[in-house]
Amino acid sequence: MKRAFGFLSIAGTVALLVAGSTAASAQTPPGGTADARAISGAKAYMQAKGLTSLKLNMMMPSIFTAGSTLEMTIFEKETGIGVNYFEVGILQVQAKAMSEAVAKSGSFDFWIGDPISLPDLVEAGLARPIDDLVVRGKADLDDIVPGFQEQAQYKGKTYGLVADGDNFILAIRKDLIEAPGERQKFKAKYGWEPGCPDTYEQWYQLAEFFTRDPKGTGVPELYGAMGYRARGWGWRWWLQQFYAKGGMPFDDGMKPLVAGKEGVEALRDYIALTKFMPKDILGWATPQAYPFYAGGNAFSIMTYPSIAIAAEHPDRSKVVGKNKYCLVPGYVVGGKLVRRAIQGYGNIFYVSNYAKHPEAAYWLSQYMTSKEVSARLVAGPNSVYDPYRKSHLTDPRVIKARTKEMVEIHLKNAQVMAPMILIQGAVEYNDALDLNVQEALLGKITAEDALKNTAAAWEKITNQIGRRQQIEGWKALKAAYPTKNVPD
Amino acid sequence: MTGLRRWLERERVFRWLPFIPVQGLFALLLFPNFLLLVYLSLLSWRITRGTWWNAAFTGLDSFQRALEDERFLWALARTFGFAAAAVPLELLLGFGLALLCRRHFRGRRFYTTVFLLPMMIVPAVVGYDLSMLLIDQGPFNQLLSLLAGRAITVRWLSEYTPAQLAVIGADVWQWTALTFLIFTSGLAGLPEDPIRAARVMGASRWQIFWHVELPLLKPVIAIAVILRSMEALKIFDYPMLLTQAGPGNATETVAVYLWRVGWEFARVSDAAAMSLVLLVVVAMYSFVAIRVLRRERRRLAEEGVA
Amino acid sequence: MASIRLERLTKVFGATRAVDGIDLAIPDGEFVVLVGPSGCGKTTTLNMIAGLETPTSGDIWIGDACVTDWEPGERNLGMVFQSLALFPHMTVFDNIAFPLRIKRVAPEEIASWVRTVSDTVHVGHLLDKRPATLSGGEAQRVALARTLVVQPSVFLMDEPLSSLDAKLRVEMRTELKRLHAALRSTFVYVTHDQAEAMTMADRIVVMHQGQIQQVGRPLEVYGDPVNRFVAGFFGVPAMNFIEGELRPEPDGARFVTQSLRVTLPGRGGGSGPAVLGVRPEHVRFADGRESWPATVSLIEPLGDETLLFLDYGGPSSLVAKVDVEEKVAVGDRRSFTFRPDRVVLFDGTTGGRICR
Amino acid sequence: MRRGRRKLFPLVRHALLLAWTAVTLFPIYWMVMTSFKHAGEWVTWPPRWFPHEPTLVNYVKVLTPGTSTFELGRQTLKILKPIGDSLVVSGIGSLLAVVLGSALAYSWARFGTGGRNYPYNILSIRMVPPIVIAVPFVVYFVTLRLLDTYTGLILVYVATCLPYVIWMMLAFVEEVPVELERAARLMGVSRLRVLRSVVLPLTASGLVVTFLFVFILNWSELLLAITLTNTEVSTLPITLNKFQSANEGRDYGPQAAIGTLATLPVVVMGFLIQKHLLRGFSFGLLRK
Repeated sequence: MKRAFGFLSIAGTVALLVAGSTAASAQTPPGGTADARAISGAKAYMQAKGLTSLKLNMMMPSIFTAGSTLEMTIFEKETGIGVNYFEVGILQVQAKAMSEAVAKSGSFDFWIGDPISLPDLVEAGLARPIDDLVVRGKADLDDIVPGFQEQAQYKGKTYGLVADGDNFILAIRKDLIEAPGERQKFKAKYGWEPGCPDTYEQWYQLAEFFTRDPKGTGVPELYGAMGYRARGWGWRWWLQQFYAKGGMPFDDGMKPLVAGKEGVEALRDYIALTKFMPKDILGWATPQAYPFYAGGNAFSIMTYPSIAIAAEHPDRSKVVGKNKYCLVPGYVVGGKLVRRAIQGYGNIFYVSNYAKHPEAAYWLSQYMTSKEVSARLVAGPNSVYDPYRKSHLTDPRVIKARTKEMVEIHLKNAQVMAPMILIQGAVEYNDALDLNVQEALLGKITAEDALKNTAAAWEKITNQIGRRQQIEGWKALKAAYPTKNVPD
Repeated sequence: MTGLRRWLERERVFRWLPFIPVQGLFALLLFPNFLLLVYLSLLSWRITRGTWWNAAFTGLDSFQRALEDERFLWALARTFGFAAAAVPLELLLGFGLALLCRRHFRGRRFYTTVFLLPMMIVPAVVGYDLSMLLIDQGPFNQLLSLLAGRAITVRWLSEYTPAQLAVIGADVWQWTALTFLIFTSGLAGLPEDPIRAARVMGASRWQIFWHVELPLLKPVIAIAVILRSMEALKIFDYPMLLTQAGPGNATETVAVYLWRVGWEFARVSDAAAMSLVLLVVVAMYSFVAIRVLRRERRRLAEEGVA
Repeated sequence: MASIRLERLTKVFGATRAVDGIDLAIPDGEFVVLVGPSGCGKTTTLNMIAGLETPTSGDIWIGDACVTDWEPGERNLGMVFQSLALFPHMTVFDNIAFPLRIKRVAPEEIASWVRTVSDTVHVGHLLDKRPATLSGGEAQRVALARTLVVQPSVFLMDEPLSSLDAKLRVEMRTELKRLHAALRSTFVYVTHDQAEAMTMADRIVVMHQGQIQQVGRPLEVYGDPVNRFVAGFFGVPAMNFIEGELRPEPDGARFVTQSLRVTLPGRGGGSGPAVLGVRPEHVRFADGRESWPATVSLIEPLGDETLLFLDYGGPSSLVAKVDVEEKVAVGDRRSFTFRPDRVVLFDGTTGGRICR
Repeated sequence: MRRGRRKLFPLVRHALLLAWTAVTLFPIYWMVMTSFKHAGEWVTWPPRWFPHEPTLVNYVKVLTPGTSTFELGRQTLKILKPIGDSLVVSGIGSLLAVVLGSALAYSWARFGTGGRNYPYNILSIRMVPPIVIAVPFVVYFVTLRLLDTYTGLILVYVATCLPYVIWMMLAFVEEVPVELERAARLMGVSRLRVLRSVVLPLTASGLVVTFLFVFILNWSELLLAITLTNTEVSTLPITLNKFQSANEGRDYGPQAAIGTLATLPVVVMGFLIQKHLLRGFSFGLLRK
């Protein structure tokens, strides 16, 4: 049980970097596919170190464990490199990683984390650049749908391998729309054929129409809409709507733009839609929302693509085959429809700078995110990994688990996918936004005030981190915003 | 061996021996920590900016930021608010229950056993146990509806005030057990004769309670107030588990906010400064509380043998 | 002013009958002492009179009222506790004033009452002190004052003097006696100290195992005990008990052991195992028809009298109390006899008195 | 009038006490019941007060290492290691705290060591909210190589519990008549022997009560544990903390099973020493 270097950690870091650069010059391990290369790379590593078995330490949000451990066991059988993981709550990855950045203890070699924490963890010195290893192992990054891999880049370097293609998708109940009489009634009321909504207004109308409360108890039998409104989650849903309005979070001088007209309108719509959602939605995220939708209690849900796993699950779902997966809706801006999806979460395999076996950790990461293994993970019944490779689109296992329609729509949405605010201090920016959006949702403050408060908080954060630095980061991020308004 | 024993027997050695490890623990574990805290607070270091031992000295900047941070001040006020709501309730309930269970009667053992249970449950368990009970279509609302005779669908975890009540309720539910315990012990330990004397003099139950028992219990009440309020000011688990400090910032206690500033926002110096502000506020409170306790205890020593 | 009557009073704690159906009538103004070894039920009886304990069965009458179900405060009693039970958090003044405040007496009146009463028991100069700073005797007086201040018709005292040193205790005895003489209220006083009972009581109630053994004036109880327990309880040193056999004689009876034969003229009675009781002061040296030889084995001078331990051949020594003038030395062989009219006999099995 | 009151009061008393019994038992009841329910019964409207088909499946799940339990089949629970770690850390930590703290309380009560205000100063240590020291603790612990070690967490728990131990034990020590010790000393018994054969037996129940209370505190502690541990040590509250309501809150059955298991040892201990508990918490603050 060796511990960190403490004050000597700088020396350690230097040593690791030196080791890293020599590794980069080493040869690409044999193998025709990325997973095969990962395995042979790992074997070579073990041989070079004279080890027969090795346990890597890993930090993992607990909801990922069951979906990942099976593949990890296979890798261990092949290479002798196993994983000793410890779980943390999904929103505590950042805190634990930060604490390790301070401690530099090497208590874990790698971890699964979201892209939001990437800039901070790079600046804090925890995330290790892996370009050298990516080159050496020939990771199959070329297959990744554009927009996803960018999440793992920061200031021109690669810091992780993307394992999860999160952006939002809208699922609605096909069977209800097609039920006899409903179409006519709907059309008579709103003037259009019910189906996938193109705009948020149309989604609102669908939600309003399909909210069914025949007894008038205030507890509908069917809720018209679902989206996340819980603390820590809800801001993403607003941000997507804001992007669809044509909004941008900052101008080129990092002045916040959220408090403008687009922001306020988006927030009002966001709040308005909430009335068709379950009462407790302010406390719900995936674990509550998925079963609720899969139980047939809601007409529509805007969420992560893995909703399909829950909704199409043969045993647990009451709505198998009854779902229609839609492109994210948009707004008509300047006479043209703008659809925007958002990278709602996303998960990345990171390697720690203080790892005892960074290379071994990398090989395992490459294995897990390779074409073949990622398809297995994405298709797995326990998985929360969402498709992010072009090859997933045609993989029969993925299609079986998620339906072809869903996978296609998902990757189409990716064409209009905008990033979250992935600059230094992202967690704090998001938290300020989240807090104020929720206060507005609760009716504590007006939409205008909520966004003004957000803007003020953001200014403060920017100033504290350093405006010039932030402008740089923001410029780099801006390039990741989509130019397309509607997917092909 | 005998030499060691003889050495141990010397009064000076014997009496100071336990102090060495204890003071050592404080001096080596807590004190450097405190110094480090002070040092960090005088920097403007964040985890994303170099290493702390290279960070520049910026004097009281962090303190200024802390005192200008409305969210921090609100969290502080909210925490005191929670304590101010929860602690008196716990004291009153605990005292009332202890009074009711004071004399022997059939079933007393059952009641006391039950009343002590909440204290023995891990607060994290209480947190999610309640999160299960308090969902809007959950058993708690059902129970309320049954009692009220009409449908009650309070969103305990997703509305502002109800969420605050839920956090306070969790604290009260769990820690009334401790106040009950303290007061039961206190009542059991009261001297019998002065109370009997008052009864013979014709004092009513209420008069005995007010003029005799309560003054005698004053030191016990003081320690109950101190123990409970200092724990209540640390509330962290319930909001973390019940509401994620939400909705909005309805249940963001100072502990939760400091956790966020330090570990999620990486602003360690700010967190350190806020910690020191918190420490000062708590210290002012404890100074007063401990003075009261000390006075009571000293008086006790003087009057103890009546 | 009130008399007290206990009727078939019983108190059961779990399996033990602490007070076992006692009847007792205490006339108004009497100083009654309940006495007995610890655990005899005397304190329980007192507590029941006070109302601090609810009887399991039986009734308590104070004056003309059956007070069994009354609250203690409704009984118009004063009680002094063994621990004195002064309120430690109140000053002496507040302690004495407390019962008046309970009765909602006007503050000016309280002040004057407290002053009067505290002067009566000489604690007027202590009014500002707290109980913990008082000496034993002072605390005692304060406790008394606090009881006096409401002028109760009945005073209950639960071993109030037991925490005092020997000299003070004797002084306070006299003082209490004087107080009783002045007040003429009914006093019920509990003690395990026979000397207190003897010196203070108008009548003594001897209790044992929850039952009353004997009720009577001090000298009656001392001189004419109804059973072996009462006989043995009173007197220092205790009465000599000699086990033997009673045989009927034509003119009375004869008590026989291995070494003694005591004729008891004029006493009838049966025969069988018996115990002869004789107090040390009724053993005397004499040569005569009914005397027996003994060796002096130990001498304890008391100052005014001398105790002698006489080995006469029985299982234990006989204690005799003799005049200091008597010249004896350890090892002396002397003859002794009993004052025949003072000898008492108890049944060997029941311990009850036989043939008075 | 008293007979009337005598009849009425017990009724009122039982009514009030039963009301609080209901309040107390309701969440516990629900947790225990949920732990025996199948997934379909965890959340229903109206809620199910009894499991229709009681099942042990939740317990099997949480006690079998590496089984997937999340309702969506996502989560793996490791419960045995946290239980073990919690037992080790809380057990040893509480024991050390009790040994040190009671020795110190004795020394203060008998010799006044440390000065008049010592217990008060030490009480103020408990007042420091753990979050205040959490951040520097990480920095400091890593230099001491104590981060993520049993020793580190135990030391922290000893330090944070000492104030409670000292205050509770002061009361018990002061109840031991000093004459007893003097008598023993006069008989030529050594100080250590006096401790062992006079003080220890007379304060035994106090030691047990103090230990239990401190054990409960340590068994429950979350913030410091989560800050100061990673892979090597993982206490029960850390495991439980993963069930934050919005994030993974719906795994009710296994959560309830863990909750029940986490509660059981403490409740059993508490039950065994209940009599002592009910007398041991007046902190010596009563006049005799």
